[in-house]
Amino acid sequence: MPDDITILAVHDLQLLSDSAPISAEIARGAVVGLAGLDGHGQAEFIESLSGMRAPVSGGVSLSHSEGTFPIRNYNDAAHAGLAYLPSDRKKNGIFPMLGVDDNFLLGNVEGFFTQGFPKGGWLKTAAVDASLESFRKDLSISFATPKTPIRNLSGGNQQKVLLARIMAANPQVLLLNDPTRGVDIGTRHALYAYFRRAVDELGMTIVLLSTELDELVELCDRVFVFRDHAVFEELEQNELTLNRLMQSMFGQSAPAAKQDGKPL
Amino acid sequence: MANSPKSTSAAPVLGCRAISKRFGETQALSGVSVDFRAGCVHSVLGENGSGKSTLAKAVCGILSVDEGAIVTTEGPLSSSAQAAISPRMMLSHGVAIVLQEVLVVPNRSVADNIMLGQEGLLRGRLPRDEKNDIARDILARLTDRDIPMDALAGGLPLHEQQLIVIARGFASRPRVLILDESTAPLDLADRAKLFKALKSYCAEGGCVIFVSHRMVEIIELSDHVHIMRNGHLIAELSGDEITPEHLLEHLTQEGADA
Amino acid sequence: MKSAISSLIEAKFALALFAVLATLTLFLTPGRFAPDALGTTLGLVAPLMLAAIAATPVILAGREGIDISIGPMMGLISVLVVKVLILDWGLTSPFAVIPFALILGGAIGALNGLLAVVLRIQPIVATLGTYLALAGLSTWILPAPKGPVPTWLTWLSEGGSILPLLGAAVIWAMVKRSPLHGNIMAIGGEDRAAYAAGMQVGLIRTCAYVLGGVFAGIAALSLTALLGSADAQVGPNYTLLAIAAAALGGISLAGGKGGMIGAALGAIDIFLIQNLITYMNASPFFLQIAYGLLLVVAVCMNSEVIAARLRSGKTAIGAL
Amino acid sequence: MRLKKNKTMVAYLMVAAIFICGAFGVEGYISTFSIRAMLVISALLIIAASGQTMVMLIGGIDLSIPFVVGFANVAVAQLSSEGLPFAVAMLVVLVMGTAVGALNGALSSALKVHPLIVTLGTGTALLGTVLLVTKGYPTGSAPDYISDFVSIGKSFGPLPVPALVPAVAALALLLYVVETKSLFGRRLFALGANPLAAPFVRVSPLRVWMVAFGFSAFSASLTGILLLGFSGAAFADIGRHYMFQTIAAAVIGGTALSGGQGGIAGTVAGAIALTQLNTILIGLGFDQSLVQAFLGLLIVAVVAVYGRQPHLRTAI
Repeated sequence: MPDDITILAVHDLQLLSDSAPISAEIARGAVVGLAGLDGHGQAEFIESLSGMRAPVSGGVSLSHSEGTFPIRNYNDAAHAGLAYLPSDRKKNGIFPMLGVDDNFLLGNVEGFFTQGFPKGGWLKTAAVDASLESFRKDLSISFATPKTPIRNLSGGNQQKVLLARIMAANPQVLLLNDPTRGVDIGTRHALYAYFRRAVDELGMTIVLLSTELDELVELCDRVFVFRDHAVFEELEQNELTLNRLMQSMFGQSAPAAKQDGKPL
Repeated sequence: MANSPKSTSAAPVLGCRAISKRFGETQALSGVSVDFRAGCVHSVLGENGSGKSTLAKAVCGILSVDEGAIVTTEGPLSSSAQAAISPRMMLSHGVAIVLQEVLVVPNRSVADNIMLGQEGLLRGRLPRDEKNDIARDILARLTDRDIPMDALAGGLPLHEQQLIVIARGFASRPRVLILDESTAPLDLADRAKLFKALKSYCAEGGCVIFVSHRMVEIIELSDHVHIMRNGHLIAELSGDEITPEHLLEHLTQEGADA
Repeated sequence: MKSAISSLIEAKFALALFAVLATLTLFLTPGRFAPDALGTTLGLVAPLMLAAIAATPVILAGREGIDISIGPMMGLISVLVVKVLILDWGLTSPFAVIPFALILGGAIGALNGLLAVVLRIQPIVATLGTYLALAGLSTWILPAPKGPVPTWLTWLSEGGSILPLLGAAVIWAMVKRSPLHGNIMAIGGEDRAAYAAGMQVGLIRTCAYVLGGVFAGIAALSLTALLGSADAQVGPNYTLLAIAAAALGGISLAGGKGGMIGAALGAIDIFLIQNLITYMNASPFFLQIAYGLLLVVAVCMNSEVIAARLRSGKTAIGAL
Repeated sequence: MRLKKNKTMVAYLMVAAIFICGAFGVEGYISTFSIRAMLVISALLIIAASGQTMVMLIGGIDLSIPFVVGFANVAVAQLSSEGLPFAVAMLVVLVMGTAVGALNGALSSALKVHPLIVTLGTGTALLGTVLLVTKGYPTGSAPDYISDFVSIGKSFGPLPVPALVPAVAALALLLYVVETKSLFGRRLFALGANPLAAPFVRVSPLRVWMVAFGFSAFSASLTGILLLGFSGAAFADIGRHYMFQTIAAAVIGGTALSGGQGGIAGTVAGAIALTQLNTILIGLGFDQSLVQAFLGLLIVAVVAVYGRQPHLRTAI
């Protein structure tokens, strides 16, 4: 369940020069969904959160026990404790001819490579193998050996490796861009359970963009529905149904539903 | 929603006999047999990764199958034909595909993109005006938008590129038109107009294979729905059976088994 | 006509450079453009123009297509024309020599196409292999330069120097009137779309190699005319110059963008620089520097990244 | 299938097979002198080709190598003849070469222009500059320690080869460890395997391209300097054969031009195989030009066996 401490704050973020600014506060331990018809700005929004895209104006900052970090670019985001899973696995995710281990280990440079000037930058093979093995069990990833090229794995297993990659750095906030696209239903439910555990047991916060509406209804505490590159409506858990989401995506808001004004 | 129970008596124009296809460790298709009939919209529904796109690519000649046979109006393709299968060969059997990815040739005009592949190799170049006229006519069936025929396709917004790509599918006057997840970038007006065009194409005897995971669209459009999971064809619904409840039932029921 | 104008606009950098260089040349060495010297001037630049034109179709056809064997191909054709056809067989008539050169060029082009398209060897590796093979073969056949060549052939580098260029222009015009040009540009721009639309992508790409070979055949004749003999060592130098001229002329190595006029203009630019530097009595090494820097500047000016940045005024992706 | 999986192993088997052919087919092939000469020639090629390999691993190509080799050869001779201590001259040349290489990487990566054209342009300009300065008549030669380091007749401790050979072996081993066990190496392969995915694991393409092309020019400069010790007098065109030989060594060793596959281990075998073939063919009395033609066909044949590109249909 979300705390009342804000971990991720969005300040007057504008996705296009003529779109309405977006401000939001995301509480620690929350699962926040992003919905919208394709091309309405939710993809640009999650990319802006990750630092991969520079917004037209406004910004994002992450606050936790170690301080408040403005997110100006992808490196900032990674250092502050954000992890981003891109949507197109084949295009932006896997390194097809490289082994599962190589696809995994760049997710945690600080942990898997020696640090410091004279002897920095060398691979700690044992640490990688141990960590990969524990993720293999945790996520029940199936591959022959860590050296198996990732392109030989099924789509679901590839996605699990990519998830393990971003989890390896033990981030504070997971930004998941359509994480179950091209994944079979069994794996999909395993991933849902894993996301829940990341929140409940590891205390992570999740921002989840999804084109599968059932997924948003099942997982999220709150959903931002995007229209015209701005947040059209925020739906709380108690009003989150397939129908309501669909209506909102097509631009029909339900004013009555907004009356409770429950604080986050 | 007019699902007149279109006959299963119409002649099949394309089919598969127990086709299988494997990629590495993934069995993308296993033993799929299906007939596609003239005058009907056949939808292929399934989760992502269920094998719908592989099926589409197999019947349009992009992929060769490991086992089984593709059947055209002239009977099953011979094994040598199957080994050398290509989109060009399937086009000669009247099968055209609109791919999932919106692929335009960026530095060619809209008309060139719509008429892609309609000219010969060395002979048969269409004069520009004639080409523009034909392309404009095809596009007008799909949309009310006025897209200039001489504009470079790469500079247009994605939904207009998508319309161009769909128009390209119609340009060869195919007997079978496959649409693989081709409606995503379209807005509601374009989508409605496209569906109307698809229905009138079927009324003239064409066959549409509509691959999608959008249930609403499938219910609106289909005469037959083929449901896929993990490379298997698990159910086939026709006419009045095509309701959200039925579809969901098949999708989820089999999901529990898998 | 309209397409010629749009080709010129595509080659904007080469065109601007041409304007500057031509003005300078007119002031400093007006003799180059004097009517009675024009034939000889054209004869000097024609081999490079034709080599650049020969390099173009394969680049246009995309998928990292490039034919680096163009130079040695010119060399081998020249060697075979002089050594075998003219000296050994005594066939000196243009009606024997010209078809021989063109057919030979087309055949070597087809071989490159076979390696790159049918065997699917990366074009740069495949044509690197044929580069070495053709260059080695030429030197083996003709270790030292040999002549003479018939007078009609030497005339092609003097009074008749426009003829090889006209020949290439006629062939290209025929290609443009046929669907082949559109086909090459289409597969160069997006071959996956073309393949799914039933186009014979492999065959069209092979045609581009054959076409490049035919142009290399004309280039070889022009080169033989200029040298007045066959020299196995000269040909290979043309490869890099030809690719440079094409890049200067706005032909993207990504494929599907550019045209013959740009390539020819790029070649003329290189020649004019050469001419000016010679006129200024500067060291030939200065030419080498100017040519290298120009190439880098030209390819950067034609960069899509800069064009996009100029259009939008800012970058979309946050840099690392 | 097996063959495809272990191209490096195939390359070493090829080296062994060629050696056996040579031993039986060419008189004097297994003489100490012949083997020493082949080792030295291979070692020089390995240095130059190691840079080409790194560049090819990220999907690039470096055509400036022959020019940079020539530049380093002439510049180091000229600088030392003008009174600069040779070690300082060497340092200056290596730094200049590396800087030009880094510029190649930066321009190609930042402006997304093909490195083929960029490296060709900068290479030509660099060599032109040094020739302009020396007016085409470079003076100077290498000090004895450089000549001794590379000369075929010298030995290194108990080894009957000059110090160059063990030094190159050590360099290759170091590069192998860097490629497989370092952060930079992993980033190199990731970027080559999928440049669009690399930024998402915080690989900066610009930086990697600058380092790889910088290293390529560094190794070419080093080759140029060592060649001065080998040949005695400076010569701008000395690197001419390295344009294609570096690519050929990497390709025969199993490094794909498309990036992400291969590495220095294969290139070492490729370079030795090339050198052996050259020696055998010349030993059999073939003309140098025919040897060149044969090597061209060999490259095509090797790549046709295990380096073919996937069919277009797999990209859809």
